[in-house]
Amino acid sequence: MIEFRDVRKEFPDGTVAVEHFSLVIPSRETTVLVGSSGSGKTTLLRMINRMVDPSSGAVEIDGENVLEIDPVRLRRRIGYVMQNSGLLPHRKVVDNIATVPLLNGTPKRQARERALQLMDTVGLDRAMADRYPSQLSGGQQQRVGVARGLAVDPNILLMDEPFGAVDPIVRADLQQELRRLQQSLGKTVVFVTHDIDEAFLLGDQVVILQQGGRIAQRGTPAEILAAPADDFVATFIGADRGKRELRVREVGGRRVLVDGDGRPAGVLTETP
Amino acid sequence: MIEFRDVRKEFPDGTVAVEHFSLVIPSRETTVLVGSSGSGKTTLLRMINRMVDPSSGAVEIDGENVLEIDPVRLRRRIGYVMQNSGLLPHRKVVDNIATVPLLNGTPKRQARERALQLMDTVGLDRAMADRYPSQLSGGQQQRVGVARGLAVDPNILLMDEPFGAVDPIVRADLQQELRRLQQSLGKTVVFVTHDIDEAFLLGDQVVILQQGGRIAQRGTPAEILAAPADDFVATFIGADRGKRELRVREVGGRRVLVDGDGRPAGVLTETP
Amino acid sequence: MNLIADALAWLFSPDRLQGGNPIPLRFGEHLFYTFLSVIIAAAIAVPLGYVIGHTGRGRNIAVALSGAARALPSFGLILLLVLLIGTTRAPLAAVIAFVLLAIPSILAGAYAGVEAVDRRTIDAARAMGMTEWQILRKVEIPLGLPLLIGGLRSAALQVVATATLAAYVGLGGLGIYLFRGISLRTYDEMLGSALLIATLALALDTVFALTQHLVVPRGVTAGRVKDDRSTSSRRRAGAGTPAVTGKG
Amino acid sequence: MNWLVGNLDLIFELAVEHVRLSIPPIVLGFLISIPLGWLAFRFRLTRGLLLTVAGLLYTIPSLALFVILPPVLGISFLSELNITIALTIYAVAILARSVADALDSVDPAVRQSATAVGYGPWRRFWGVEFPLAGPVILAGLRVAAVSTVSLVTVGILIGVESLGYLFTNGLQRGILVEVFAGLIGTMLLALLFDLMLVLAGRLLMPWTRASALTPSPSARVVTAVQV
Amino acid sequence: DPLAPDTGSGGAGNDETIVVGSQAYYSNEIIAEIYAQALENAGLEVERQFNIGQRDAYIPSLESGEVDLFPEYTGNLLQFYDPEATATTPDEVYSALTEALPEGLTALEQSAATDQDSYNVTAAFAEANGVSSIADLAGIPDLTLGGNAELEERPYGPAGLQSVYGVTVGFNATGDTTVDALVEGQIDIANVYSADPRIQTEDLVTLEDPEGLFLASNVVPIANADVADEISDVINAISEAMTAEDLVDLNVKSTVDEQSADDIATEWLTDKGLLD
Ligand SMILES: Nc1ncnc2c1ncn2[C@@H]1O[C@H](COP(=O)(O)OP(=O)(O)OP(=O)(O)O)[C@@H](O)[C@H]1O
Ligand SMILES: Nc1ncnc2c1ncn2[C@@H]1O[C@H](COP(=O)(O)OP(=O)(O)OP(=O)(O)O)[C@@H](O)[C@H]1O
Ligand SMILES: [Mg+2]
Ligand SMILES: [Mg+2]
Repeated sequence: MIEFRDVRKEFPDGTVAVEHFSLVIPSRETTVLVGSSGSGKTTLLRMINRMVDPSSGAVEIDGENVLEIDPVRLRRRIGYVMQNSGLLPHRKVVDNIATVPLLNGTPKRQARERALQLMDTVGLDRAMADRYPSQLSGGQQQRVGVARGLAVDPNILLMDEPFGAVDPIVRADLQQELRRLQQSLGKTVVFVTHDIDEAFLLGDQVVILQQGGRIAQRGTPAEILAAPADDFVATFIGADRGKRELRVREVGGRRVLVDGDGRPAGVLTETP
Repeated sequence: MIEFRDVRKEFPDGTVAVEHFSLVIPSRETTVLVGSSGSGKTTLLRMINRMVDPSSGAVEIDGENVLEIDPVRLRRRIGYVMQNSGLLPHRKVVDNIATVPLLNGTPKRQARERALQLMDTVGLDRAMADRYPSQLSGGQQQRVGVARGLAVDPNILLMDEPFGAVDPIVRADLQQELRRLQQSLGKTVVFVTHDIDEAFLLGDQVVILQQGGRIAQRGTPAEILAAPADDFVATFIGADRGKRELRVREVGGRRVLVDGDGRPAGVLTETP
Repeated sequence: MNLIADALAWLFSPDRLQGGNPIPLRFGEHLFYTFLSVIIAAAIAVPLGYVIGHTGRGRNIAVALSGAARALPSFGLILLLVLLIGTTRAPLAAVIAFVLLAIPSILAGAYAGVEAVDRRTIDAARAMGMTEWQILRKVEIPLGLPLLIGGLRSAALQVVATATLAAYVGLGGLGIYLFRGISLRTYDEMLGSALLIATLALALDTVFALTQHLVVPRGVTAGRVKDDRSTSSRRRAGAGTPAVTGKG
Repeated sequence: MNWLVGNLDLIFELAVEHVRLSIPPIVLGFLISIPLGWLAFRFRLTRGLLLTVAGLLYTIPSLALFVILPPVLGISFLSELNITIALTIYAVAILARSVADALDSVDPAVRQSATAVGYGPWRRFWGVEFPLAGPVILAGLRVAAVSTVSLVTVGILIGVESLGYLFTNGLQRGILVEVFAGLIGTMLLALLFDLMLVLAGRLLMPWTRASALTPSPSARVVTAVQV
Repeated sequence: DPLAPDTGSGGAGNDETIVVGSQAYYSNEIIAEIYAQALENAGLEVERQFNIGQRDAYIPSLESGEVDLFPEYTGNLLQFYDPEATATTPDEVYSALTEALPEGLTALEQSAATDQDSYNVTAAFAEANGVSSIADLAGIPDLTLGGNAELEERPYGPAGLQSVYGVTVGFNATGDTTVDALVEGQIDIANVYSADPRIQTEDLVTLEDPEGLFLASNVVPIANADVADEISDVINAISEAMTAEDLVDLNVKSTVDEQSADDIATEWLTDKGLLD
């Protein structure tokens, strides 16, 4: 369990990124922080592995304040996946995946063996092991990033818009892959995105943030959709534009669900 | 009306970007070309204003082959909006918008007056007129780009992923704005995106492209959704993942529509 | 530091205004050669650089050329040209050498300036219906100006340095004191004139730096709205300054 | 031509001497520039100061610097040390900026991600930032090396022998070929240094050779414009 | 003190190696090379420090023992130590020089070969103005003298011409291009070393110097006193053997035949039977 207790972060230049933020992130589930640019998602995520330290308040992992853990040791225990993968361009794929085990002193041979297994886990052909990141497609790079995040078998996996930069089709693939992985691995995943659809797709718990890290609403996707807490949430999830208010229309003998603008969202398969 | 007749484009390096492409783009409607990266969308769009000339086949505007029109004159008659706006960084916003009228010899005063009106049209505060592009946010820059595209009151507006680089919330705003504009202006808009949701939102006609500019399916959004032509289209629009197959579930007394994975997509407002 | 005091005494002695080698004369010569050569070189290199930058053609040749120019020892080049053209036409030989040495930096400044303009901006300009000439004149030249001035700046400094060496073949200029000082081992003269030359170079550099600063188009300097942490605003490393060419 | 045939040994000896004079400034300049470039990269304030001073020093004509340095540093005018120091200063002036720019060019995302996976600052610098800065540093090093080789010739004017000897001696004796040989010799040496650096770069930075699977977006834009 | 010689190499303390120096002037370098080869032939260890520049640059090194042996010219060197010197004939100059040399430096035997500053005009100029001696220049208006930059400051420079011969000249620092400048008419009078082959090849007229503005300047080896005895036999033999014609000849070999100093020296020593 990760707990934020009345956390506040003011950057040296005076920007207050987050204020009065409290949240419990349950273990072995996926929590998605979603919000528009500058709402403090990244800042919050990074407080967990001490890439950012709170100005006041506390972040605890299983009851232990992270400030009492040496940052380098802490980070080596927590998986971190970010947009553009953050791979080391000068290391081969397999060495990228093995980075943290190697930093931890795992023998090279063993680390590489584990890295190859992880490539299977994330659905990457082992033939890519000796390529450099630049020789992979964006989607493949993200898979390597996920594999690297899993390399030390961490309990916690932090993901900062990991699929933000890839093509929608590949993104849908990666999202499915992550769901599959999560079902079998059961990590505590904290996922940041600004795409509400992605948040609804991946999150067991979704936290919608406003500027300054204010929580606009927190709950399961269905809860949020069924009852948006306020206008902000309604706008954010598109409910105010009628995007979420679907009506049924017959097109070519099938019942197509269309939104307030008459734009189709899907096909109805089963009547209540 | 714009018509592509069996168009083919081979670049000097041998890449065949588009082959056997034929399409009619009706006037005063929005046609969206959608497809993943490298499918030839940009190439096709740029054939309309002769930024790219076809290797064979013909592109006609109202029955006239564009190859017979002087490219510079042709381009001044066609609005073009692209990702990252392509604004001139050393010109103020108002001068950027007025660029083409000024090139056409419109007196400076008149051109600026019209530019200010256009700022209203696209929802930009006139106070920004004297700023430089770098002093605007990404979304504002795109609005300037649209205003510039409209400056000569063209019949045709080409838009190449115009909202690809902005934040989803701003993007939703710009999309709404464009719909509103289009309703009142009635231009022939050719819009390129690789986001299927955007295509369904904006397109009167949607053309789904595969590599090499092969048309996988063409039709209204509802037609495509109701009957995806093949597996490729089904995958592309998410139908194969059950994303488009919605079922109704009761949550907190409301009827929430959920997809194959149990992820909510909207709320049902009206039974058939 | 006593030597420096002597050097300054030499430099500011009233004798420096009289005799066969008054400083104002030599100073004027030095500047004259510098500006003459830079102007001739610019007349050749700027149009060429614009053509290369605009069309992208001949770029590899230009890059190779400026690379080779960096390796060219300017002192040797002058002596070679003097021998080729004739010792008595040393000024002509020297000016040719200066022009040859100045061309690569100016060329690099001109084409790099054009090239550094965001391709998307140019693409948009073309799509709007600008002619190639308009693209060059209204977009590429104004946006490339700072880099061009940068090129002129390194060219001028290169020539100032080389003109110093040209005193060896009797060209005059400020180098004359330096060589005489070295031959006679009169340290006040040597150091005094070295300081004078360094000052001239620094002053010229400052003037160019200010100009370069002034010609940056407004809007390029205008502050970003916020958040310049974003990676997109990072400039390509090295794109800011045209390649440094050799020095004398 | 007569001269050339009879003086191949001389040219060779001078070339060896030239190389010997060229190496210390390049190596020293490189070593000194790493901490300086890092300082300039890390702290805005030092950056301005450092790069300005470097730029000013680079501005001073070489012969003038050869003359100004001895009294400032209290070394002998005739001494080879004088040339070595002056040329090291020029190399530092080029390289400190290169190193700073190079460190700047390292994708912040990569730096962040290295920190996030648990690199300490020291390891991160040597294991990630420095190697990734490699290509840009190499570019600076090539400029510095070539310019050093070319500047060594000026040393002849204060009596330090190199291929520059062929310039003055050739002029006195009126032998065109001799001056020409000096010129070509110097350029060949510069080319040799350049080539070795490029090769060293290939060897030490294999990832830069790996061709990207898909052309980068910017590369595509460039090609698109050439239609 | 930057004028102090470098103590990095050579030095008087080093008995094994004889450091031979030379000016940055090809002719001087040939003589130095002859010395060096002869010493090597005699079984001594030799280090060459050629190309040290002008007299003012290398004398300190010689005095300090950084350089052990240097080919010099009697008149010029005497004037360096004693600008007021009045001696003119070779022997007078030589003996005055031995007096004037500071302790620690020894002049070995002088040679018959001379290479002294001289004023030259073109044959056409000589004929047109009827000059054969420097004295004849007096009264000719708008004369320009050309030579190294430092000539302007020398006692025999413009000031000396004025005071000794009443000749008024302007000055142009033509450096290594002096002869060409004369031929092309940029200057009227050129200071050329008397052994310069171009005096013949370019058909120049060397003006007589009846008042002894220039001192006789014979080639003379200057040695550090510490090594003078050790090397005197070898070096004196060279001075003995070298004639004025030899010197011009050596210079011709260098500039016209483009031979290297090394070859020229070996050839000369072999011809004179000084190598075994
Ligand atoms: N190092 C920093 N120094 C100063 N301000 C910062 C810093 N990092 C973040 N900020 C500011 O803090 C606020 C929150 O930033 P944060 O990066 O957490 O937002 P985000 O929700 O992740 O946004 P995005 O979706 O754009 O990634 C923003 O206003 C940002 O400008
Ligand atoms: N100037 C060019 N030279 C060579 N190949 C090109 C050029 N422009 C485009 N291509 C190639 O043509 C194909 C189609 O490119 P195009 O830019 O039209 O794709 P797109 O659908 O717009 O892709 P994206 O979504 O990435 O913008 C690609 O394979 C691309 O690499
Ligand atoms: Mg973020
Ligand atoms: Mg495209």
